[in-house]
Parts: sequence; structure tokens; C-alpha cells
Amino acid sequence: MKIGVFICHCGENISRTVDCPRVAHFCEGLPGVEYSIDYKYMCSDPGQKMIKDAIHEHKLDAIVVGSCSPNMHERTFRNAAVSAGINPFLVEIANLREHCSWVHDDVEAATEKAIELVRMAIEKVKRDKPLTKIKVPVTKRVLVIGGGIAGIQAALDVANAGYEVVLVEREPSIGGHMSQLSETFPTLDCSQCILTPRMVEVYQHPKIKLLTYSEVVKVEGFIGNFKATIKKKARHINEDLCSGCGLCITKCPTKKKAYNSFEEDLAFRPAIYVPFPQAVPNIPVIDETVCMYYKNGKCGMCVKVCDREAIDFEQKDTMLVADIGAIIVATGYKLYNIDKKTFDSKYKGYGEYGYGKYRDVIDGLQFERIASASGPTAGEIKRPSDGKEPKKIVFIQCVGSRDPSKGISYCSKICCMYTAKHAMLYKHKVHDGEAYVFYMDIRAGGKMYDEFVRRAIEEDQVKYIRGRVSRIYEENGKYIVKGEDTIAGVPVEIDADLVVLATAMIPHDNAPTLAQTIGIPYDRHGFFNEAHPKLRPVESTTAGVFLAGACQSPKDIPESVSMASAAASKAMILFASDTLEREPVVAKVNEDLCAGCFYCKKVCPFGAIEVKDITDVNGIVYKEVAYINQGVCQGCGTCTATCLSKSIELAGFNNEEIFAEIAAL
Amino acid sequence: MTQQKWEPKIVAFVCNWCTYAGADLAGTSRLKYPANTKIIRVMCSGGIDPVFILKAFERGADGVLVSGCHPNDCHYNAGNFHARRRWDLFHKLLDFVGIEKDRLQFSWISASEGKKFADVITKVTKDIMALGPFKAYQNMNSEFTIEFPELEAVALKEMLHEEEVSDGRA
Amino acid sequence: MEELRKYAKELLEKGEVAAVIGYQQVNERRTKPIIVTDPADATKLVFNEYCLNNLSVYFTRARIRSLMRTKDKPTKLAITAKPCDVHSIIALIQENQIQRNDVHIISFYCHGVVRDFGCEFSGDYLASKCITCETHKPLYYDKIFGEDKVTPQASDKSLAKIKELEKMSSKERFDYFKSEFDKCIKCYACRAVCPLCYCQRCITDKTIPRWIESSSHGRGNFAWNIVRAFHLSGRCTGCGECDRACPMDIPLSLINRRMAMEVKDLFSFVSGRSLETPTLVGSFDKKDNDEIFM
Amino acid sequence: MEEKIITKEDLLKLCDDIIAKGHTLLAPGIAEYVPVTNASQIQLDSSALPTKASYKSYVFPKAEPILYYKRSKNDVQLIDADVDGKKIIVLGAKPCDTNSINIMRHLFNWDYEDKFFDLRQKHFIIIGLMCNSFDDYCFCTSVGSSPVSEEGSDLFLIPLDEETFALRIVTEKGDEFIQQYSGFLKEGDETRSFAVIEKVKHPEKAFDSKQVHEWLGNNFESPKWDGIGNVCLSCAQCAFVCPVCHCFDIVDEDYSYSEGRRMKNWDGCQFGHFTLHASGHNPRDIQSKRYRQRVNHKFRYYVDKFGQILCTGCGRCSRGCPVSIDIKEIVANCKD
Repeated sequence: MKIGVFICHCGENISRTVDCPRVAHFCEGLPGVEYSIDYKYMCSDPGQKMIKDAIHEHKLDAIVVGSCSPNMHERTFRNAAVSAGINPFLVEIANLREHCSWVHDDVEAATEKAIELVRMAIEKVKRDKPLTKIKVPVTKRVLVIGGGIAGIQAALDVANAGYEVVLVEREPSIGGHMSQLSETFPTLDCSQCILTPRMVEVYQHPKIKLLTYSEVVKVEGFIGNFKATIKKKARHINEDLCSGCGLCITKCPTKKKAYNSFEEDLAFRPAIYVPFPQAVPNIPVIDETVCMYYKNGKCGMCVKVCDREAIDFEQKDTMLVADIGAIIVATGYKLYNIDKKTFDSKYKGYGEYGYGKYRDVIDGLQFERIASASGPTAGEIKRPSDGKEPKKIVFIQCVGSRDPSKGISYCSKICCMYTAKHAMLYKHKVHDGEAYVFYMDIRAGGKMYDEFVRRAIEEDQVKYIRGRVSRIYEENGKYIVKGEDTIAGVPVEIDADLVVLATAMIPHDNAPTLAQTIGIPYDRHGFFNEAHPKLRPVESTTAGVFLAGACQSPKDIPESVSMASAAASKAMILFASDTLEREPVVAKVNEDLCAGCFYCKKVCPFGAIEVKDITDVNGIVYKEVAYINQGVCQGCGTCTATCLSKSIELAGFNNEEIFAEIAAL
Repeated sequence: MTQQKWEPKIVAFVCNWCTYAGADLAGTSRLKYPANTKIIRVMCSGGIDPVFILKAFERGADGVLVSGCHPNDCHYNAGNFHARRRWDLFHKLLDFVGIEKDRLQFSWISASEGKKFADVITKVTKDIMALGPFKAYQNMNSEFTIEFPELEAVALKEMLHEEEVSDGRA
Repeated sequence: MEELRKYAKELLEKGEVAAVIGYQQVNERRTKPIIVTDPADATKLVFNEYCLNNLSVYFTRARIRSLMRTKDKPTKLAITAKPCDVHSIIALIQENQIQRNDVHIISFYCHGVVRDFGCEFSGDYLASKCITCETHKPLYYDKIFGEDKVTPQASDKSLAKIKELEKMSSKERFDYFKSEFDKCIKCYACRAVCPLCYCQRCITDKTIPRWIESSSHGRGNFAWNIVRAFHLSGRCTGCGECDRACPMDIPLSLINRRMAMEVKDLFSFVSGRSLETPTLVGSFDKKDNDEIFM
Repeated sequence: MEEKIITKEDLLKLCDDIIAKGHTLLAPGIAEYVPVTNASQIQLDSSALPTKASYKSYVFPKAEPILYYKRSKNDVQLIDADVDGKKIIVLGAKPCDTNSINIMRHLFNWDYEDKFFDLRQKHFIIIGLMCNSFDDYCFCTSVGSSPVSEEGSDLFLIPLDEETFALRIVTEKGDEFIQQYSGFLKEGDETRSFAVIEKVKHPEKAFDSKQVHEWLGNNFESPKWDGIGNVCLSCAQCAFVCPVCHCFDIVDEDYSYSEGRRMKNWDGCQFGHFTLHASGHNPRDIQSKRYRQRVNHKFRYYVDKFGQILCTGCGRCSRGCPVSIDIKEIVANCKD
């Protein structure tokens, strides 16, 4: 076997601490190495050409590239090798940058280490076997989890491209947080007005199967071939019969038993309800916890008034199974609940602001509802406690965000903008009112964003105070906000009528559970992890699972929408061909030697291992062996390490290759 | 042989998704750690065979680190849970047959824990430095190994060798 | 004894089993395995304190398993098994080497066997595994003979040795095991007699790659013995056949026993005791011990 | 040859001198022949049964390097392994062990002279000790030897009483060796030693090796082999403890990415993969064929080729067999 070794300087990134020419020279003397050279930028066009030329000129069978992490340029060099006629799996990368030059100072030690790393790669490549990619069929159907604006956008994009979509929403209606907003920044156009047509389009789209009041409980399989189990919770309404007349809602006697969560608990709702008038689908849900029928078996008013006999108290949760090719996760966010009750959680809360204690200390979404024309106050700015119009209002930014001591280190990104919007909406409605904003920094990056904030300050006279609020307490019907103006360097005290907290965006409580169900990683906050922060921001590390919207990190509407479209296009790329090429890193059983103990079957996380009968010439089964379904195997290799007789090998990482690496130490 | 300062030889078997990426992040973040550890990448900590560790000791490793994704964080859902059982037992076995516990260490390092990777490597290196070379294992069949002469000296060595044999027969 | 012979003869005559794997007497203090296929040979069967062999090992032999297919229809194999041998059978069933329906277990109340052939049955010569044995009555059987008798009192020297080793320093332990393993001649008798060493090709016989140096020098011996012990960790049922078979008297079951103790401590698991409990290897608990991980 | 008398005390002094000279002195220990570091450890007990293993490994080690190799860019360097030419004196070898090296020598000098074996055995001095006990497994008399056989010994001891031994000088090598200790020797009296030998009980002859040889030649396909194959577990401990089994396996063992050694390791014909071909075919695929091979090799092939039975009748294989297969019984059954 003739091996070519190519050592990259990476400009100076590697060569600063690794003596690249020495590494190349050393490798030249190693058994099997036909050609060895170093170059400034191996990944550049001339660098790649150098590799291709060397392959032709020296008739190389395999190559080793000493460069950056394989996560960066493995593909580049494999492609170069392929174009010169070498199997892409006869290319090994020695990680000389991330694992060597960048982490060591001593040139001697780093060079020694680089030599060993390259030597290991050479020994491995000698044992590498040519592999071909595996083709698996693709189910051209997308599962979108979450029916907020991101989920809606993704679903519509995919459906409009002609592929089927299953859209699963946990709440009774799609729409998400966007449907709660009064106006949107920076254009101040009505949120409902732009969202509702989209919601209706989803409902009416022939390619979209909408499952509201449903949750994904199990995901099996792999890219192109997932199998999702969806729990459709009992609405107690026959969806096919209900006409959405709403008579049941108006007649329901339990009027004020439950807070209306759509109104952010600023209003009540009956036991049978639709979350909001524009809900899609416009089909009510019965809340078992408050409905009289479930309490004492009496009432049944809704049954009496429904002339379509759509009420079904006996309805049970049902499980639906769908074959899915790709998954778009768009589960969105919730607001950091700064209520004292969360003191035992990882978040520290803001007891000093009196949220939950003072009814007029509210969060951003509550203010959205107060400002909304369809909200509990019909758009008039009234404070929750006594319904009076607040004449002095204080907005506090960064409540929770950017404060590691409160459990959240990140910036929630949208609060600067929506606080400016809130202040503006307030000033537009209460012309004689005073609006104050406590801020840390104003982060208004975005088209027309900074202009929008300037408009609030300059045109609408919102008073911005740079500083933190230390305490809020009630005094004579006023809320005393004690803070500091750090620019003027003086303490500030404002007797406000209403305080609005721009609390942090955090993932839903069950985000980690969902992540584990789907099999995608998540960060310590519970936001789902993208495959690469820069280059693969909408893909999760699990192939075939894409991310959209605020479930990945805080985002505003345009960002969520663009991410949703990006995720949709990623799914559509997948669907562009009928089969899918997969990395051939899969395990294979040596059936002659398999002893049939099936420990491999017990440990396989993907259920890829099946029992195969081996028969003699008479067709009588004389032994059972393990068989690995190459389409299902994900190539973790847990079976190979568990196999006692070592009758399973993982292609690309087989035991011989790893032993060779160890030997080269 | 010149009196060189002894530098331990350490092998780290790491999973592709978490610890390898964590090591990449340590590099991207330009964190510094000792150069003694060489990484061998596998797909999952569940795919690391205990015999790899023995092989590493055989090939002169003074210490071994095994690292993967945190529990619940496995790219393959459960590979690391199986690995955890395996390593717990194997570690106990090595301890019982008299291999110092620190010769074989384990960690969970996620892709975002570049700092932890650097810290763990620094700690393991320090521990192995304190234990010294793993002579007990390496020398176990020193009687069956020879030093190869430099290429030029072969002829001379072969002559000497002949001499010795004929001596023995006399 | 006559009951056993009569029962075995009937099983064979009725064609319920293809063979009875049992013991026959060699001399007063020694028995040996016999595979009875002819009902007439059932008279050779015995059961006593000298039935040392763990006969379940024969289930792993293709020659013996093929007996199940010699008749027109698949037939069972009967085995005379001590209660401790039944543990091995359970482990084999769990590892898919034989099906419960394929085995007819003829077992006995057992009060211990001798340490080695030629010894007198008494506390002094009691097999090590019998000292702490709690299963005088088999956990699974299809037919049981005999009555429960008292096991002779004996001191648990193997446990004392384990305790002694635990107190030693790493280096002392290493030296102890190295000197023991050095005796190994790689005859693999330990592997051959172990019911759970049923691999078609043992990893020590694999050459690409070479998992274990097959030479019986220090390192090859050390690696073999560690890997052998590890492959049995959580699986070994403690029958002690390896100890008995080892011509060089390496204390193999000492390591096995110590690992079984660890397994019990860490995972509250004992191998070969229940067909319902999942095997230790191949299962996990999210709450497994995490302390060795940084 | 000559017969001398040596007291036990002097014999032990002689041993101390051997040790002092840096030679290896082997004597029967609990399980095997062990190197003695102090003469006081020596038990010269003619009534002991054979040790579990013989001293075969000192002339034919269980693992030894035969050459070393190093790969370089376009070359492979080879260096032959050295043989340790240390003098080894075995004291108190059983008559069933003494002839083992002589028997094996045929094989190691047949078509190729094994310098490792030759050099080692050249440095061997075997001091045999008359055997005065036997158990159910002993059958030296059936293979042409006896508890008083001097064959293979360079010197042979016969205990005359508690404190004195008759020392027979059997070979020139033995003579040359003992000359340096002539001070310890007194003139012997053959009548005394003969009287002792007369009284030694011999194990009963279990079979006639000539008849066995003939039967084996005619009964290669005898159904008698089948039953043995069923019970045998193929562990090959019989081959490993046998004083004359000499199969070995040549393996290359890398100890770094470029260096390695070629090893000669014990092997055993009872292993299933012993005869496994690279094609996957295995001519001795089942245990009965392998056991047949064992018996045929010992009592027929080796006799045909070298005129000697490849068995000393020590009974080790049967004594240690985990499933109590008794080779004596099987060979005795090799008749119609």
C-alpha cells in the first residue's frame, strides 16, 4: 500500500507550534509512506490540487492529512481524494490544529505529538477498507412539532412544495405566542392580522394534517424513516361534528373557575372553551379539572345546547403513529416566571420585584394582552388591580436575562425591542402618561430596529434610565421603584402605577424530555443544540431532525420565520431524491463466529439487531445469529464492544484499525 | 540512553460527538494543556472495548482516559449507559489485580466543555506523573524484547550474534 | 439412586429426551460425565458428593446439541444438575444458548460436594463454593430427587484470601497476581470447562487483530486472565470448574468470586438466579454508579 | 555402568554447589518441577506421584521468541533470537519423565534441527530417582518403561535407606558431570540396590503396545471413538501437561507499530481450530477425530516414524482431565 502524507501549516495556525517540515520528513521514513509533504494551506485549491497530483503521480492508495479537526475539513479532503480516484474512506485526518498546535506552547513537545498523531493516522489508514455509502429509502413526510409562527411557516413551506406535513400542537389552537401579541416591532402592525391568514391556510391546506391538543410521545427510526407516535389528547368534542358555533361556551355555567392562559391569567374562561376567538381549529376543549360533569356527573349543559351532538364526555386519549422522513422541532419558548414559587428551581427568581405579590407588577406578555384590542381590557391600558389607567409606568429590561446569579447567562434578545414597543404603545394610548425604561444596554441590531428605539425616546418621550432596579414595594397604591441611574450616578425612585418586567425567554419545562424522546442534544438551559453554531444552525446533530425558532435560542419573529423556512428547505433537500445516502459507518456481524448470545441485541439503542436463523443443508435451523439491519444501525459500536467473541465490526472504526492506532503510540 | 526527563504516555479514547468535539473546542478556545495525551476517536463511549485499554498498556501507555457524553446526552441515546456499567466493573477488576486506580480514568465531557477537557487532561497528566512510569506492566515480558540497532550496524550485530551462539555450543 | 436410573430410563424409552447428561462412577471417590442415549446405560447413572462436573457445559457443545435433532422430531436433553449447576443453565438460557423447553432438568437436594476427586467428603475437603451456598434446593427443575441434608461446617478460605488481598497495596496485589498468572501455560482448560465460555472463536484465538498475545509469557498470561475474568464479570455463576480444571492451580475462581461480590455491591445482581431478571451485561440503570467519572 | 553410593547429606551439599555455580537446579515441587534456590527445599521422595506438569518447559519453553523483526520504509530487519545456554540439572526426575527429552529429540531433529531444543537439551543433566508408588492412572509398564527405568537419566538414584542413595552413572554426560563431585562418592554395592529394585511394585500392564499399534492401523473409522468425543471438552490440558507432547504454533507478535517477534508457543491437537484451514475447512472438525489423532499419534504414527511410543505412561493427562477421561482405559480398549 502506498500512502501519501500531507501536512498542513494552516497559515501559521499549525506551523507556529508544530515544525511541519520535520513532521513531513519524519513520515517519509515510515513503512508504507510513499510520499510526504507539507504545505501552507492544504484545504486551499492549490493544496487540494497538490493532493490530487500526488495521488496520480505516486499512484497512492490512501492518504493522511495532518490538518485541522476532521469536523472541519474531512469532507474537503475526502472529496479531493475521490476526484483523484481514491475511496473517501481511505482518507484519515490527523488533528494537528485543535488537538495539538492550538493547545500546546512548546514546539518540541507539540512536534513530537504531531508526529505520533500522524503516525497513528498512517497505521489506521493502512487497515482502512474502502466503503460505499448506504442507500435507504425516504418517507417524504415532515413532522412539525409546535404550531407557533415557526412551525406554521415550516409546515406551509413544506406543504407548498408538495410534501405532506403532520403538524402537532400541544395547545388546543395553533398560533403560539405570536397570536397573543398586540402589535409587532418595528412596524407596529397588528400581530393577529398578519398571523390569522396563515393559521387558516394551515387548517385548509390539503397537504397538512393538523393535530392540535396533541403531543409527540415517541420517535423511533432514523433519518428518512422515522416512526412517530403522537398522543391526541381527549378534547371531549367530536371534531368532525362540531361546527364551532360557540353556543356551548356561552352556556357553560362554570364561568370563572379557570384562568385564561391565553390572556396570561388576566381573565377567566369557562370549563368548555376555545383559547381565543380566532383559534384554529375553532373547536372547543373541555377542561376536565373544572367541568362540573367530571366533578359530580351533573350539569351537561353543553350537551343540551349542542344540536350537532358533538360533545363526547367519554372520549379518550388516542395514539396515532405516523411514518416520517424528517422532523422540524419548533416548540418555542416560555417566559421566565419570576414568581417567588420558583425559588426551589434552578432559577433564583426576583422576590425583590414582588411579581406574583403585587398584581400590578406584570410581565411582557401580560402587557401585550392589556395593549391588545382583543384582550381583556379591549385595548385600553388599565392596570390589573383596580382597572385604573396608569399614569406612570416603569419598564424593567433584562429581568432574568444576562444575570448568571439568577440562573440565566444569555441575552433574551427581543426584550429591548418589545419594551420600546410597549412604551410606545402606552404613550400612544395614554398621552399624558410617563414611561420609564430601566435598561442595561440597548441591543437593537436589525433592520429599522435602532431607529425604532430612537423613535420611542425622541418622538414618544420615553425616559430611558441606564441602571438596575434594586427593589419594588407598594406604598399608598403606588409602586415605588428604587433603582439607580448609572449615567448620572444618582439613585432613582419612581412611584409607578404599573411595572412591566421584560422577563427572560426560556425553553419549555418539558424541552429536555422532548429532546430525549427525539434523541437530540440540548444545552444546560434546555435549548436544543444546533449541529454547528455557524454553518449548520438549523440542523440538530441527529440527522433528519431540524430546528426552527426560539426552541434553539431566543429569537424574534422574522428570525423564527427565516429559520423555519431554512429548516423546511433542509427537509425538502432530503426529499429531493427517493433514496438517501448514509455514511457507511455501520456494524456488521461475522455470522460464522457469532455465538448467538444476543447481548448486542440487548444493548443496541436503535433496535437494529435481529435474530437470523442459520440452517443446515436440510433446512433445519441449527443456530441463531445476530443480524444487523444496515438501514437502522447508526454506527455507535456499542454492540462491537459488548460482543464477547468480537464477531461484530464497525466499518470505518473496526477493531483492527483501532489496534493499529494504539500500536502506533 | 541520555537522562531525559520522563514524560508520561497517555491515551484518551473519546467519543466522536461529545469529548472529541469538546477537545476541538479546547483548541478553538486556545486553552493549554500538557502534550502527553494522544486521542483515539471512536464513535461512542459504548464502543470502547476494555481490551483497548490493556493494549494501550501493552504498547507503553502509562495511563488511559476514557471519555464520552454525559449521561442522557449520548448521541446514540444509551451507549454511554452501557459503557458506564462496563467501565465500573473493569475498573474494579484492574484495581483488584493490582493496577493503580489512577492509571485508568473516566470522564464525561460534552461538546461545549472545552475547558473541562483541558482541565481533565491536565489532571490526568498530573496523576500519572505522580504515579510514575507503568513499568510493572511494560516490563512484564522485557526478556522477550530486544533493542534494534540502527540500520548501519546490522552486519556487525549479526556477526556478534553468531559469535555468541558458537560460544554457547563450545 | 435407583429412582434416578428408573426415571432416566423411562425418559429415554418414551423418547421424551434424546440423551441424559449425567455422572457415572469411576472409582469410590471419582465420577465422570456420561452422555446416556441408550436406555440400557441408564443404570450407570449416579449422584453423590463426588459429582463435581458442571454438566451444563455440554449444552454449549454442538455435538451434544445436535443430539436434539437426531430423532424425527426435535427432542429435549435431560441433565442431572446440582442446584448450583442450575444457575449455569439459567445463565445459558438467558444468553440464548439453549431454550428452557429444550432442557429437562433432573436435580437434587444438595448439601455440598468435595473439593477434588479423591478427597473424603468432610468440612476440610468441602468445595469452596459449597461453604456459602444457599441453594440446597434448585431454583428451577423438572424433577427433583433426594432430601435436604446439612452441609459440613468449613472455613471460607477463599473469602479470607480475598480479604487479605484487599488489604494489600496495589503493588503487592499486582505482584501476587503476576506470579500466579505466570504459571499459566495457556492450555485454556479454564475456558473449556466453563459453561459460559461458549464462543465459537474465543478472542484469544483471533489474529486480525490479535486481541490477546497468545504466547504464554507474562503479558500474554496477564491479559488472558484479565480478559477471561472480565468477560465473566456479571455472568459467572461461581461453579468453580475453572479452578478445578487448571493444571497449574491458578486461583481463577478467586477473581471470579471477587467480581461477583463487586457486581452484587454495585448492581445488586447475582448471575443465573432468575429467568425474569435482565442480564447484567446488556441492561443498564440510569442511576448506575457514576462516581468513577469526572 | 558404574554404581556409587552417596549420602543424602552429601547429595544436598552437591545441590548447594550446583546452585552456587549459578546453574539451574530443578526438583519436583507441589505442582511442577521448580527451580530450587536452597538445597533444604529438596524432598527426595520416591513414593511421590508425578507432579502435575513435567519439566518439558525447560527444554521446550511454553513460549519463546525465535526471531525479531523490524519494518522500515522499504526493508525488514531480522535478528535471530538467542538461546539461553544455561546448565540445568534436574534432581529427582521420575522414571516416567526422564526419557521425555529423548523421545522428543526425534521430532526436533527430524527434517530440521531445532537449535533451540538441541542447545537446551545439551545442557541438561537429568538425575533420575527410582519410583516406588503408583496410582490408578500410572501405566509406565504398558509403554515399555518401568518405575526403575534408567532410560533417559544421566545419573540414577536408588534410595537404599533413609540416608543413603545408590547413584548409578548411566551416561558419559552424567559421568563427566559427577566426576567434579567424586569426593562425595563412595564405591557402590550393586547387590544392595538390586535388592531395593526387586521389591518395587510395578503397575499392572494395561495393554500391549504392539497390539494397540496394530489395532489402530485397522480401526481408523471405529465407532469406539464417538463416545469419547462426546464427553471430551477439547481443553487440551492433556497435551499441555504431557511430558512429550510437542506441538507448537508459530505466531508473529508486534510490540510496536514497526517491531515485533516471532514466537514459538505450545499448542494442542485437541483444540478445535488446531487443524482449521484458511479456507474454513477443518479436517478434524469434531472432537472424536481429534481424540483419535491423539491416540494414533502417540501409539502409532510416532512409532512408525521414530520407533518410539510418544508416551511415558505418567498418567498426568488422565489424572488432571476435568472430565476424567483415562487414556490408559481408552488405549486398553483399542482391541476388538
